[in-house]
Order: sequence, then structure tokens, then C-alpha cells
Amino acid sequence: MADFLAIWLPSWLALTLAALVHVTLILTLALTAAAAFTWAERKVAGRIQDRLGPTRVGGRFGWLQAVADGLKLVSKEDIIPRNADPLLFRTAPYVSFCASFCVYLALPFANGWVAQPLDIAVFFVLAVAGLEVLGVILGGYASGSKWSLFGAMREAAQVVSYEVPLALCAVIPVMVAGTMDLVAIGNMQAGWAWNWLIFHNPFLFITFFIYFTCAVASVNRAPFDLPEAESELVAGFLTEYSGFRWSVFFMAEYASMFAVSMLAAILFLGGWNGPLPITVWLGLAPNPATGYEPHALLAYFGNFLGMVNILIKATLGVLLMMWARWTLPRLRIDQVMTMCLKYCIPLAAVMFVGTMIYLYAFPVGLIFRSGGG
Amino acid sequence: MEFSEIAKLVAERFGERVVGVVAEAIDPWIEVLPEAVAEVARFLRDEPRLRFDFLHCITGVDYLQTDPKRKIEGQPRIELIYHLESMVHRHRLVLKTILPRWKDGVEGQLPEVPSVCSVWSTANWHEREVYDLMGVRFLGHPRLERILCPEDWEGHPLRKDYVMPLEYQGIRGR
Amino acid sequence: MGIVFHTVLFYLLAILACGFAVAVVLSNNIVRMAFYLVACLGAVAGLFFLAGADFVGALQLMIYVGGTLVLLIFGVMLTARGPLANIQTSRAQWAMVGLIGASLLAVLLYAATTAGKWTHSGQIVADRSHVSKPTATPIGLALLGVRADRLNAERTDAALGKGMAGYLLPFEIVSVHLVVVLIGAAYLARARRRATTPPMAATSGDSNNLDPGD
Amino acid sequence: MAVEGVDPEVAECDVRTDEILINMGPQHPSTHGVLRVVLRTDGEVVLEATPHIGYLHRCAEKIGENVSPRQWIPYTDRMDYLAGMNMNLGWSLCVEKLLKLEVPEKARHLRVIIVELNRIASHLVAAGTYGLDLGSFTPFMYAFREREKIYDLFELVCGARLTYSYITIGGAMADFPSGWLEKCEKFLNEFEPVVDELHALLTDNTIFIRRTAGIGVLPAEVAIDYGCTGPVLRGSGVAWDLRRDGDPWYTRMYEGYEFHVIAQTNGRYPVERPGHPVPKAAVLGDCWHRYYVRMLECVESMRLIRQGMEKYSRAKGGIGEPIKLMQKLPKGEVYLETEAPKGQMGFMIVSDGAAIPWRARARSSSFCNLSVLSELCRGCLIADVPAILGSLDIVLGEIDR
Repeated sequence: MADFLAIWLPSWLALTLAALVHVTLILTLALTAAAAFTWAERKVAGRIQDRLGPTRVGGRFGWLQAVADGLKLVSKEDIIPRNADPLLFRTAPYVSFCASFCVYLALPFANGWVAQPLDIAVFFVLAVAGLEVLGVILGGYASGSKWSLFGAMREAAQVVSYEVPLALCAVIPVMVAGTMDLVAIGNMQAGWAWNWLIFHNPFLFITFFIYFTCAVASVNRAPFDLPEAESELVAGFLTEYSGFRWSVFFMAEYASMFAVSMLAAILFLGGWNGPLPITVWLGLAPNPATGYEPHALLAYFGNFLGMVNILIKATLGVLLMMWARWTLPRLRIDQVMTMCLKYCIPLAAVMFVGTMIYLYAFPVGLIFRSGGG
Repeated sequence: MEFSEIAKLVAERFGERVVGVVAEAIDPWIEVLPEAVAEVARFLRDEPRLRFDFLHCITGVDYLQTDPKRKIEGQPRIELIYHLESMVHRHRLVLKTILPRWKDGVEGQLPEVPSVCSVWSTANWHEREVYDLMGVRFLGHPRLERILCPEDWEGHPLRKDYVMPLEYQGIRGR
Repeated sequence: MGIVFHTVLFYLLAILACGFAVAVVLSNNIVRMAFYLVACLGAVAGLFFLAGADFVGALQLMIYVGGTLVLLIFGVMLTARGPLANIQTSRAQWAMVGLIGASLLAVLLYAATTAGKWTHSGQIVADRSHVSKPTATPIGLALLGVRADRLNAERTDAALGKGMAGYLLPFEIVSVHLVVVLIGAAYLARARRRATTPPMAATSGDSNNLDPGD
Repeated sequence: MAVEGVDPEVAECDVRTDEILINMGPQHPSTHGVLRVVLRTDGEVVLEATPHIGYLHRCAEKIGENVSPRQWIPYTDRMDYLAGMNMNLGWSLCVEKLLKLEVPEKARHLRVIIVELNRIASHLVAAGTYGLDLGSFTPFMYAFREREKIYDLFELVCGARLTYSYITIGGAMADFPSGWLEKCEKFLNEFEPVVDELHALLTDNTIFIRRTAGIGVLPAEVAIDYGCTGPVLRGSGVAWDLRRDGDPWYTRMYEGYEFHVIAQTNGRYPVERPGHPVPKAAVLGDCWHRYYVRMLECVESMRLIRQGMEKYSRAKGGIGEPIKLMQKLPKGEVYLETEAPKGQMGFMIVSDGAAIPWRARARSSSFCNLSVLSELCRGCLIADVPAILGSLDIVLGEIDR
């Protein structure tokens, strides 16, 4: 984009403008996603619990509920407890939000549609996503409340532990793909659904579920929502937060939920490629068999379809998390840690070794045809 | 076991210290001296024929005439009533003891009775409640503090001569 | 003009890094210190990204920032008693730290001034082709014992054996070192110590075995 | 077990962090009211839990000394406000025992129906909020939906949804309105599958079992020692139900009714769900059993209601007249316990012959059940405290009176 703008503008302005556009796009997406998911969460919860959910604001389906919630939160009193460390207390939500927001910098939405193409995108995403915990710990500590401190400690223990199996699970598709570039990983899963990495081999199939479990744990969603644990810790690290700062934490949570779901979609579920190679049939994507290259506009449209595709997949992941949240009771902290250390890490390691052996035994794969990028 | 047999057993064991046996009441009771309460309680629980393993309740009743129309029988006193049951033998018993309203007749000095906490753990909170509301000191209680009223509350509200304070911590009482 | 843009960003990040580093030194509160340290290291990671060293940048985020995070957690855990723990520094400590710091600074300044091309670094940064070049693959290969940058230079097998060893040995040494550290940490965490309060130790021991998974 | 060569004074122990004194409540989501539990914790491990009560003390017993027994009935409603009917019944039966007043046959069955309905409502709250304590929100909504239906039925008979003052000394305030029995039957038919839903969401859920099985184990002797009653006692495997084992004045009410006392004796429950054995991890007396007893009792209560409706329709005559508001009481002391949903609720009346009792006393079941909390919480994790507290199913209105 910067190169495109640089045709007319001085390069520094082009770079700044391009950066601004990217940031605006991503922010919009993250915030819209957060708003949409607040509404969806209420609606899903309502349906699961045999009630309607929001019905008043914005027509029959309560479409504007998220806006109403936002207005309410913004207009609430901003309270800073007397015992709190004001600087850290104020900063913490933004630290959290920045971390979960920066993840989107490296997440591609379609072939080449990424704010900053990085050849180590997977690594970058994992590194940055792990920083969200910083804000939570700071917030929990700076609140000057014991419940907050407990929440922060739990968050630290939980997230730092689950980073390990999460990264281990993310490495397995990377190993199969031979690259950490998310765009390349997404592109090599083009074609039919069996080209998706989840169907590459049985180990990867299992890995996906381990990844998803660890992802749920690392974004603190039920049944792993121990840092919040409203029935035990009042509201955990959020106890002393109110109004806008609280909503920033809240948006960070939804943003990272969406981010890990998107990463799952790219790493395992074919990214922006549908189960059928429709874009190839319609001539919207390059066809490696015939050497066909679509016109730029057509390719743009194809990419747009791809973006819709990946957003649907990521949304399904988030909906799955909601379903789990409204169905399952919460685990206990020691059970969460046990699960990570005793089950997730060894299983992920076994899957890693299994995939390695599989790759060695079937270098071209059994059904995975377009492997190797 | 019938009440008469229980009463006989207790009377045999404690002799003089069993003050009265009232069999004709709706809930027949045995009355013992205050200082014997803990001993009797232990006997009632441990005696294989009795095995009163379950303490329902400890109730304090304050007998003091404050209304000229309602005369009380006998001296002003505080009665402590223990409701017992044996889940093994399926029989019940009411144990009573009568205390003076004030120890040695000095107003402000709470009457004393041995605690039965070590016999039934139920007694722990019940004795605290009686202490809190009725003003009876249980000797040997591990932690005799107010339980329902705030720690700095004055007086014992279930006593008949209790007067509601006009103010508590700046809050208007009446 | 690209140079200007990168230079502005460079100075911005550099000032942030230095500023937060100073804040670490000046702050008395342990948690704030840790926070400033994280911010400082994050700014350094930003410098790496600016220089096109994505891999090192991400590593910086994961290892240094993540490591400081753990430091922060320990700081919080060990000082949970007071509302916000402060660290008071005595004069002697100031003197000692000043000495060490000054000598380190001297070494750094010497290294910085004697390095070549100091004045041309701006151009290197602005080189777009350099930025977009993959940085992870050569490093990964080097860790496994293949120096990608020397692949084209020397072709003979003998040369391969001599100059291509890469970072395999340091890599292995670091791995062994890390294992030793991990074992040491585990040993320290479960060390035998004088039981000052036996009943409580018993309680704590019991409850840690509460794991229903077994 | 001593290891050779180890100094006995040197103990193996884990790294411990500072001990923290932490207040759970009185404003806390899972203390079921205004209860304060002071926790002394070492990290997540609770070393000591001390309940502090009294935040809802409303001097009910003092009021009872100043109003006539019938005037005190509304105050009993507000003790266990989740089972107001059972509270009304306890006090009414106690005063009736003093008056030697027997209610007509029809009123007896009416009381059984109403009281058992309220038992279901109370157990539904217990199960629903228990799910909430463990972080599962949905069962709570399901349970409350059904509870609302029961409240609709109560509203039809007495106009109130929570504080009824319906059962009274000498019978009940009014007979069932016409068509009420059919509505009740309809509710029972709707409710039956919901029990299975709750079982699927909670009882058989692996996480739920892991959170409750083996947690807060209360041995039978300790339960009896602490005066625990109701599902808490039965969850420890003591088959003790006042509806069967209580005072004759009370058990007469259930004469001719068939029901099981739900408690695991000799390794099995009297009622079993086919295909769903008790989980292996569950220890008798743990949170899971206490919860499970309540769930099974819901089904048992439904059986009782069905029998009661049949007997009620066959019974002839009226439902009796309530005594006069200021009726003179005979001299005497009466103590009577009834099996309320939370446990044995005892009422005592001491009368000196006037219309107003000399002393009115309420023995609260939750009061005794709560007193065992510190015993159960020793050495558990913070997350277990709500689990244990929820399984005791306390109501602060009844504890503080």
C-alpha cells in the first residue's frame, strides 16, 4: 500500500498514510468484532438459557445493544481506589488492549491482505499475544485489592503456562508448512478441504483440538476464566475497574478471542480458502494447474471473498467459545494447571513427534497434494 | 427408651444434682443443677443405653416480670433448655437448668454455666447465641463472642428488661 | 525521504527506550520498575523491527519482555504483604552501582565509537530490500550447523566442515545450561528447609496433593 | 513414616508465599447473602475459614415475644425466604401441638402438597446457584424458570410469591382455587424432564464432578456432632428424615404417604438413575453427594405431591379454620422440629397462658449447617470455598433471624 501511495506522495507521507489506514482498518475490525461479539454473547447466552437476550435497543433483535452498553460504560463514574497505584492502574487496560490489538498487525485476512507481512508471523503473533497478560497483572496488582491480586496471580500462572502448549501446537502446522509466514501457510491450503492442514495427518487433527483448548485457556474464557472467576474472586483483576477502563479490558478479551480463532483458522482450517476451490472456478484466484492469473480487480474480489471466509471461520471459533462458556462449569486453578502440564504439553509434544515421523515417512503426504508451498 | 427410664438412669447416676423430673409436660424434661450440666451432658452422650448424640438446640428463657398483667411463677431466673435426641435409639429428651439472672445477684455480672461445647460441637454457636442475646456466660467455651449482634453491642436483647439503645454508632435506634 | 521517516521512528523508539531505562533506575516501586523495564525492552524490540530484524525483535518480545513479566510476578508475590513495596537504595549501593554502570558504559561507548560505518547506518536501515529479506531462515539454519551466508562462498566438502559449523555448539551449550537452570529451580522450589511451623507445613503439603487427577 | 538419615526437624515443604487475610463477603457474589467469611490463606490454599454472621439479624425472636402466634407467621416467612411455606408449617405445627389442635384431613394433604412444592422450589435454587458458584450460569436459569412456575402456583393460592403466610395455625388461609390441581399436575409433567436436563448440565458433567467430588468431605459423625441436618446430613449417608423419624405430631402429616429417605446407605441410593452410577471420585459426605441428595429429593417430592393431590381430591370436608388472632394459649412449653428443605427447622413456644407467647424460639437448620464450614474448609483451595458453601445451601435470613 505504501508503494502504491508513493506514486503520488512523498514516501514518508505515503508510509505514514499507509500505516494510518492499516491501523484504522484493524482498529475498526477489532472494535467492531468486540461490539458484535458482546451482542452475540448476550444473544447466544439468552438462547442457550431459554430466553431471548436483548430485544429492546435497536429493534426486535437488540442490534444496538452493544452501542447502548458502550454508552453506559463510558458515562459511568471512573473510580480509582485509594489504595491503588494510580499510574499503573490507569495504564494497565491500555497495555492489555495494545497487546491484543498488535496481534492483528501480522494476521493476514486474505492472500496478501496483511498490515505488515512478516516471515516470522506465527512467532510474532505468539510473542505479542503473550503480552496481554502484562496488563492484567499490572491492573490486578495496581488495584490494591486482594481479590484483584489473586486474579492477577492466577492469570500469570495460567497464561504463562498455557503459552507453552499453545506455541507447541502452533509449531506443528509450521513444521508441515515449512514456513512461519502466515500468508504462505494460508496459500498452501488452497483448493479442496482436504488440503487444509487439519486434515493433513491424524496428528494434526488432534493438534487442532489441543490448540483450541489451550487458546481458550490463554484468553481466559470459560471454563478457564479463573482470573475473573466471579463466584470466587468477585471479579478477579477487574474487581476495582469500572466504566471505560473496564470496557477496554473487555474489548481486549474479545479481540484476543477473535485473534486466536483467526490464527486457528489460518493454521489449521485453510485460512481464507473455502472447502471448495470456488475462487479458482470463478477465475478469481490464480490456478496453478493452468497457470491462470486473474486480473487485479478480480483478484481483489477473490481476496474479499477469502476475507469473508476467514472471518466466518474465526467467528465460528468464537461462537464455540461462547457455547462452552454458557454450558460448562469452571475448573479449579490446580486442575487448570494439571491439565496444562500433565495433558496438554505431553500430548502436544507427542503430536509434534508424530507429525515429524509422518513427514519423514510420507514426504509428499497421502492426500495433501499441494504441500511444500 | 421411654422418658421415665431415662429420667431414672440420670437420677440414679447424679442423685442430688438432678433437681426435678417433669414427666407430665408435653415435652417432658429433666432439670439439673447448672454446675452439673456438662457432666450430665457427657453422661447422656456416652452412656450406651442413652447415646444422645444429637443436640438440637439451646434455648434461654428469661423469667422476669415487667408487665403487671403477666405474672411469672417463682423467682426471676433464666432457664436454659437443651433439646437432645439419640439417632441410635430414637428417643428425645429435654434437659433444663435454672440460673439466676445475675451472678451472685450483682446486676451486670452474667450468670455462669459450664459449656457443653466439648460434648456436642453444635453447642459452640448455640452457646454464643445464648450469650449474645440472653447474657449467659459459658465456662470453657473456646470462643465466647457475640455472634448475631455486633461485637460492640451493649446489653443482651432477649432479656425482658432490655431497653433498645437510642443510638448505635451514630445510627438512630428508635 | 524514507531515511527521514525511519530516522524519526528510530529516535522516537530510542528516546523511549532510554527514558524508560532511566525511569527504571529512578523509580522506587518494584512493580513500576518492572513495568518501565518491560516498556524499555519493548522499545528495543521496536528498534529491532525497524532494523528489519523481525526474528530478533520477536525474540526480544518473547524472551526479554516475557522474562521480565515473570520477574514482575515474583516481585508481586514476594512483596504481597505491603500494599505497594518500595525499594530504598543506600549510599553504598549507589556508589557500587555507579561504578559498575560507569565501566559498562565505557565499554559500550568504546564499542560504539570504534565500530565502522557508524555514520552510514541510516542508509542501511532505509534499504527496503534489506528489510524484506527473510531473517529467520538463516538463523535457524545456523543454529542447526549450516551457515547460509557462507553457502555460496565455499563449496568444497572440506571447507564445509571447517567454516560451516555455525552456532551448533553455542546452541547446545545454551540448551544444557538452560536444563541445568531448570533443574536447579525445581530443586530450589522443593528444597528441604527447617520446618518453622510444622502444622502449617503439613496443611500446605496436604492441600498440594489435592489434585483429583490422580 | 520417617526417612533414614533425615533430620526429623527438617521437613520437606514447598515454597510458600505470604499468608493473606482476606474477607469473603459480606458483599461477595457467592456467599448467598450477607455472610462474611474471613479466610486466612497461603496463596490459594485456605488455612482457616471463619464465618461471621449477623448482618441480617432482625430480632425475630424478640418480635415473637411481642406478637401473638398468628401474628408471628409473617415473620417466619422471612426466615428461610426460599421456603416460606415450610417455615409457616413449622411454627403452625408447633403452636398446634401446644393447643392440641388437629387439622382436618383435607388440610393435612393440602399442606403436604404446598410444602413439598416449596421444597422443590428451594432445592431448585440450591442446585441453580450451586451451578453459579461453580461458574456455570445456564443451570441457574433453567432452575429459576421452573421455580417461577411454582411461584405462579403459590400466587394462585395465596396471592404472594415469596412471603406467603399461607399455612397457618389451624389449617390454611384458603382452599385451593378451582382448577389449581390441574395446573399443578401440568407443572409436574413439565418439570420431570427438566430434572434430567439439570442432571445432564451438572450432575453428570465431568468438570462439575471434578469440582465437587471428594471436596469438603463431611463424615457422618462430624455431621451429627455439629448438628447438621437435612440434605447435608443425608449427604453424609445418614438416612434421617424427620418426615419419617420426627415427632409423631409432625410425622402424622405424612401418614399414608410413600416416599424414600434419600441417603446413600450400604453404597447405594434408594432411588437410582439407570445408566448413571455415582461417580467413582465421589466420597460419601462430599459436595457432590449433598447436591445429589437434593436433586433426588426433588423427584421424591414430586411423588409426594402426586400422592397428596390424589388424597386431597378424595378427602371430604373443609380445610379448617385458623385460630383467632388473639386466642389465649394454654400454659406450657413445646418444641417441634420439621423437615424444611435446608434441614430441621425447630420452633419453640413458651407460653404463660396469655395470648402472646412468653418466648418464641427458632432453631435454624442453616445456622447449624454453616457452623461446620470452618471444619470443611481447612486446607482446601479458595475456589473450593464457594463450592463447599454452596453445597451447604444456607439462607442468611434463617441463620440471622
